[in-house]
Amino acid sequence: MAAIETLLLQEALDGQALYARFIAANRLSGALVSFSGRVRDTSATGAVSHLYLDWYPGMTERSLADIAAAAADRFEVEALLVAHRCGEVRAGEEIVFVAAASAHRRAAFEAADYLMDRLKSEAALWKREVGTTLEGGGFDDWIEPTQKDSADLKRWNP
Amino acid sequence: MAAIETLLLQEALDGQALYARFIAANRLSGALVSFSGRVRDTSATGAVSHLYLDWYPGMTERSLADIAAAAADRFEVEALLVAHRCGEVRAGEEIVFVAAASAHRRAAFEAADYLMDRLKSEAALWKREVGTTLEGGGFDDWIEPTQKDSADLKRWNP
Amino acid sequence: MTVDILFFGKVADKAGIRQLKMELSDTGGSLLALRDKALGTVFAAGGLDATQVQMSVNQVRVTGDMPLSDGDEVAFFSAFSGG
Amino acid sequence: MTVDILFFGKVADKAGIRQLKMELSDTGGSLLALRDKALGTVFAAGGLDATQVQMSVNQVRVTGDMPLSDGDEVAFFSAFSGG
Repeated sequence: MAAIETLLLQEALDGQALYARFIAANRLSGALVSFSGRVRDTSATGAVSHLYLDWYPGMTERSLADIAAAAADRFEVEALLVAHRCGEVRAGEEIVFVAAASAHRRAAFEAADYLMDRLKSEAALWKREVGTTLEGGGFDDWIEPTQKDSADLKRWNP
Repeated sequence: MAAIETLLLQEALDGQALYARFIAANRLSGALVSFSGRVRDTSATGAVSHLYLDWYPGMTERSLADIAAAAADRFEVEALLVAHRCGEVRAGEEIVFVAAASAHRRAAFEAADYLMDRLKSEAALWKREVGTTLEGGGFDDWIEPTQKDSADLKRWNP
Repeated sequence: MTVDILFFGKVADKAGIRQLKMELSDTGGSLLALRDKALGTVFAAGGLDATQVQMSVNQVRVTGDMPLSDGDEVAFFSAFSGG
Repeated sequence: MTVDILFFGKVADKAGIRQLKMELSDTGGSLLALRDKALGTVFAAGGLDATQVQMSVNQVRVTGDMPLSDGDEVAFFSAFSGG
């Protein structure tokens, strides 16, 4: 049985603190992989000031837990941690952190990679990107999953 | 140009401190992947007390730098960190830490994965596993790369 | 006999509303009928059509039709985008 | 005209030695001749053969033969295993 923790955070996500906690809790695992995702200050549209992640209280938490449980079923992992922001996330802040501990390095890599691909398209979150274009106008766009996100997801269910 | 740091450490490797440093140095990167490898206290042979990693001063450091440079050439990364222990590494201690920062999550995952596969078979290190068998006898065996290690490496040069 | 209706993401934005209560009797108790009624009224102003609207009932995603019961929580939303 | 010879990993273990100086003239100045001479003497006791021994010259891996020069640093070692 893998130890699974999932967190939906309305306040700052501190990947460094989560990493420290995860590594301390898994001192017997041979391999530990982590991923941290941060809001970049530029996008194809212009300078990004923040993202807003709409969420569905209850359903969003459950979607994170379901994705983590599927990863634990699929890969030989000893522990998984998934933390995702919701609400307003400013440029430069962390938006997502995942970590996987395993006896085997390949399983740890694959579990973290799989978690990220599924979170991107299957976590119950809706992302809006807010900022200023090169021409100085404001933008505020809903982000839909891209073809790349969909292709990434298909790698796991060919 | 990616920022590359490689470390060959005769003393304790502190993955948590390296992670903190790497994340602080790459606050503009969108994606950060890390791998931490630890000496497990059991192996197929028995209870492991420690590994001893023989190394070739100069050549070992250069092999780490060459592997990191190849990863930076191959993947779109903004920074790479590779830290590897040498000498005696006790069960429970960290033996290797790698981290990759990129604008793209796939590149960060692949760079870390690639670094680990190459370090396993191409870092100028020689690993001896020391411990006690189930029957109570001592063992002290040189570890050679396995067929799996060789297959892992071939994934990158099919 | 009412259902609670919630809107999320682009759908909430376009609809200009996040929450609504509707009488089940108005839609014959079917999820798709409820959706089409909502599209015809709330969504029409935002220019959303059915292909852009995903659904859940009591926080479980549903792709086809299903009968609704008193007190069900129905949500309409756009495609997820996390990570 | 001498070369410095270093041994690492299982090869050092089997040879029972980590360092050695040899006269180049003893081996005709060729890397493989040096290796075979070393195998015939130092390695023989440990039961190592040429297929188990990898080589470097001045810290660069070499797989075939090459001429050696005065002061070269030659190393013999087993397959790497890191990570």
